[in-house]
Amino acid sequence: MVGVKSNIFVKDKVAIVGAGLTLFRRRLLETPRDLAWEASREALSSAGLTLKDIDCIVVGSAPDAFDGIHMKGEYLADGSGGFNKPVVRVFMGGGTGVMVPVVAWWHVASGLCKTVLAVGEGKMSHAYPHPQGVFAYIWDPILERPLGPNLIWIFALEMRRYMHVCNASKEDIALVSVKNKRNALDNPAAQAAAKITVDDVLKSEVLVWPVQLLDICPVSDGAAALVLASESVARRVTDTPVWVEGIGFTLDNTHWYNRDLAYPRYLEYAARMAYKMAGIERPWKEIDVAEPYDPFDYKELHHIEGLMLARRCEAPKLLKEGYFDRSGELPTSPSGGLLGVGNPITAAGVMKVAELFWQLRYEAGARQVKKPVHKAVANAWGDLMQAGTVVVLST
Amino acid sequence: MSLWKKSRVSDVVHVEGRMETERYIYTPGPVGVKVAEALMEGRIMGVKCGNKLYIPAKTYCPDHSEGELVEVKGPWIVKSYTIIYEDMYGAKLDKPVVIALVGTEEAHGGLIHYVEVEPDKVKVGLKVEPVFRPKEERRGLITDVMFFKPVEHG
Amino acid sequence: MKPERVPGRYIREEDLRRLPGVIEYTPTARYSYSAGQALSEFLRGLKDGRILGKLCPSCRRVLVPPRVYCEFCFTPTTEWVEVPGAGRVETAVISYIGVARERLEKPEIIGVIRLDAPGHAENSFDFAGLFHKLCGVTEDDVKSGRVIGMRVKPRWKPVHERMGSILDIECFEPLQPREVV
Amino acid sequence: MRVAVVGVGWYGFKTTVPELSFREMMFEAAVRAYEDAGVDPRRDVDAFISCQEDFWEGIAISDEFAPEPIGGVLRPTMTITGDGLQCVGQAYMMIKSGAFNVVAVEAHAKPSDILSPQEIYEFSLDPNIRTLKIPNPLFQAGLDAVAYMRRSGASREHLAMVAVKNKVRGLLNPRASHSAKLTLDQVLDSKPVIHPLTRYEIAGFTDVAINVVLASEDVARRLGDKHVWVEGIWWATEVGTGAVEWHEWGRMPSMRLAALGAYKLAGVEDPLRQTDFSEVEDRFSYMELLSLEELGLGGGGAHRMLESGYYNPEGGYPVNPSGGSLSMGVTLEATGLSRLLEVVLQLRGEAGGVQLKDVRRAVVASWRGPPTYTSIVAVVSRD
Repeated sequence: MVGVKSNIFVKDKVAIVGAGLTLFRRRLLETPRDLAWEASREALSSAGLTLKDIDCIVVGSAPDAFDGIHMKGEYLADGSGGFNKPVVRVFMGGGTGVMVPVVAWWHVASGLCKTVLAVGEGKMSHAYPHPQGVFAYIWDPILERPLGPNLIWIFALEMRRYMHVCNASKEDIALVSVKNKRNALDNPAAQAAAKITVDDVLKSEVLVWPVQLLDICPVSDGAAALVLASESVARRVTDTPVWVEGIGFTLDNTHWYNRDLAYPRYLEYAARMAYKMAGIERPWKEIDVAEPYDPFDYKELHHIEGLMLARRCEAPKLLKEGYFDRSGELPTSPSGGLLGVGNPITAAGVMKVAELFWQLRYEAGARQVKKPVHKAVANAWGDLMQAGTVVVLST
Repeated sequence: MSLWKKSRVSDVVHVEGRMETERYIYTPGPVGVKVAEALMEGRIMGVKCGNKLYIPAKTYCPDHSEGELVEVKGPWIVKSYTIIYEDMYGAKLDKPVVIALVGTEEAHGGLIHYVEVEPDKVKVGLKVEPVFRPKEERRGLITDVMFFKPVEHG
Repeated sequence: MKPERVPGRYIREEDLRRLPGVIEYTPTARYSYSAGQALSEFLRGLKDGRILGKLCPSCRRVLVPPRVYCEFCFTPTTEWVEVPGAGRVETAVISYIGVARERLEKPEIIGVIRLDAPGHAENSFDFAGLFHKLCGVTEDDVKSGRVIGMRVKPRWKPVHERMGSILDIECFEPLQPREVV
Repeated sequence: MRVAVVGVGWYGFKTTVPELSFREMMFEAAVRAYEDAGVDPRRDVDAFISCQEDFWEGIAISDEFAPEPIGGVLRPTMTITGDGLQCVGQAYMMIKSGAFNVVAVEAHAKPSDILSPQEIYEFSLDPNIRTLKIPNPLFQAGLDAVAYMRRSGASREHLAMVAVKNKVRGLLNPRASHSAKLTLDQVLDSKPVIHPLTRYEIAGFTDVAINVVLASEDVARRLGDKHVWVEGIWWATEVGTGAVEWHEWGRMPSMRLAALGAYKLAGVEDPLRQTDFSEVEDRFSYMELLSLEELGLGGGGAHRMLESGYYNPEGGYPVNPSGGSLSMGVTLEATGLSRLLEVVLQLRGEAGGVQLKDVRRAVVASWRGPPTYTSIVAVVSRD
């Protein structure tokens, strides 16, 4: 592997020109590096490119304790195309998926890379007896772990607070799960697509009240990839580039029990950064389609509000009116989201951006939203309910 | 910079903990299954990428194309080696072990494995051969080869 | 319709066991976490039955749990302040599962407690608080929302059982004794 | 637009820092760096990056702990799981994109909190290789060292000379906790740990937090005249850890590629003539020589140059005048920042006992260590 030259270029505008997914399932035969490779191949071939055309690699994966390998970015590097190429791995817990295209953005916008392969991978099925056991280690080792917390605790605490402050009922929230699992019926990668009712959600196993089994996305293996390119390359390889118009990211403080959980402040800050860059002043009017991060059903509502697509506490009401349906005014999670497609953590966030890419190019087939679409936003969320990552796309 | 710091050892606390799950079960991947099946039959696989052979077989080639799985029959040689005397904690091993990259003259890469040879006898270019476990003990892992040993000169 | 192809081979748990080349691995990852200046003192306080916070000289909030800096003002915190321990429940839930998703015999109630200490001077969003178990409240209190805003105080372990740990507080319980169903 | 290092700060550089948690160490380093730069993190810094890995921290999403101690709360803050120099590379790109003016980069290491470092290193190996239960997970260093020696003709003595040069030099550096008065015979007479490396040729571990503030040219000039330019920085991964067997043994292509990128950005064609000194990877003795070759600093053979004294502090091209990692210790993901810190102090004339005379431009090179094949190279200069 001698004599490979490095490619460094000048400043440019940034587009997404290709996207690919693997199947999302609870246990795939593929190794994590196999999955990264499969998704990369799909993304490259959809852009009509090969690995030779790629200058730089951005990998996302979170966290190492799931796949069961320390320095997982190094492990995934070549599956993501990193043979003799610059590779970085970005890591913001669950927020990583959307941070992957954010980091890829400045690889291109800086002028230093013309093309970037951006890959998200997650293999949750390796850990036994149950992947949730690994989540025990996301907590503060001194003040929180001794309480024996289950991962779902914090999310339930947040959901309960949101319900209280916004006067939202379990029924209101369950509608998100119904919508997203229904949307996922049209997604060939989906793991948890289903036709269910609010009643099914309310009758499912109660895990940590108010969170029940069907309020949560499943545990998944999978990968997703994007190809980003500078304007000149993008115009050469496609007639329909999707531009990355804005990027944003924020971390709130570590001490999640020192702040009001009813509102995702971290996301509003990240969204403001991205909207400002994209020149968007009234997101609720200007955004046509959104992929808010939805590992739990209440989280989609929470994030719709944090993205300023609805006023605070207004999302449940709009949801009930069909506002966020595929045929609605502002469709959200037309992919089926994490609730319907599955959650191989980082891969799910990348999948959301891939979905918007297809939506904006009118390539989503049965999933295509009814209204015309020009501008779209996706977010992901992670860490101790503190990470907000946002991208704004347009045609 | 804390405005002032306590400095006696007894002033500060350390809390022991861990970051372990009971165990991990790793799947081999579709290509890995084929490589594992071959191992169980006593065959070591490489992957042909264009006109280059890479050892061991992996799912994809450096250019991300799918390679062609081929059996590597040797002759095997030591391409590089090391001898381990101590672990990372400074504990001396009962007996030093020889770890080598074992490959063939033409192929790129090789297997990382034990070589059963006196430490002062190992050298780059040493001809070796794999010693497999009895068939019933094989599990499709690289440990189905117990070690490599020098080829007896005939 | 995109994506046109979604590669991946689903495999069931039963089939996994029959596959050649499957690797099982038991990890070892042990640590001795340095509590440092702030948390060492805090843990010592708990042993004495006291909840200690640190004062930010700039925004005047008391930080519980304490840190040597105020993360908003990026100022070193100054005095140690003993906070009363009493507070209000900010949010609470009922857990039917344990760490590794096993069903619990007896459900636990967990909450976030907003302590009676000055929060951020400019908003009510940021406050001194702890995350702990709640006792003496019912599942119905949680579901009906009665628990939210309820006044609670720490129930301390007996002195000789305290270790200098967050578990020196057994749980937070209602300030006014309540009838528990 | 040029990018500058406008401030540096550190806390630790001891084999253990028991009095502080890793977060408190991060805060100490951050306060010093912001003071050095003359910036207020809550007002002037546009983004914050932490370079860290979960299993070094013992926390499954350690990114959670990144924002508070460095002033990054409710600001754009992120983690890159890589060597601190990779974070500097990200900051470089962010500033070049025009969307950020000032970016703070943080990396820290508290290996003294890790009770099972060997098992954690083992956990970074591909699961297939783990099944072999090789008794020292750093074995790849031995395989590479033997292959390097065979290819280059370097001997055991050459490797030992690196250890002596760096360990002794570190005696003049207050940040070099692993420095020692050492003779060539002592090294050669000592028992090998991982053939051909003895215990003096494998760097120990050190606790530290390092913070580096980077800024665009405009801001750097407004902040004063202490700035040091990052003329170029680039990184590369040769192969993933799932395919280490395919590595080119005895070489470090990742470092060569990273150097090519950094030199191209900096307009450097002949690094030995166009730069004055370097701080390079030396967590294993052979790595200093191999790095120099891959960086184009090896002349007709790095071991022969070393033998001639060319890389000595008073030689034609000083290498690791700080004492390197062999003296300062491996600081996990802060290792690259340790090298950068020493270069910044040299270029500012603040390197104290290890200060070189009349230095203007330097090469900084770091490798992420076994089992990875990822390297980062930067070219740094002053006006």
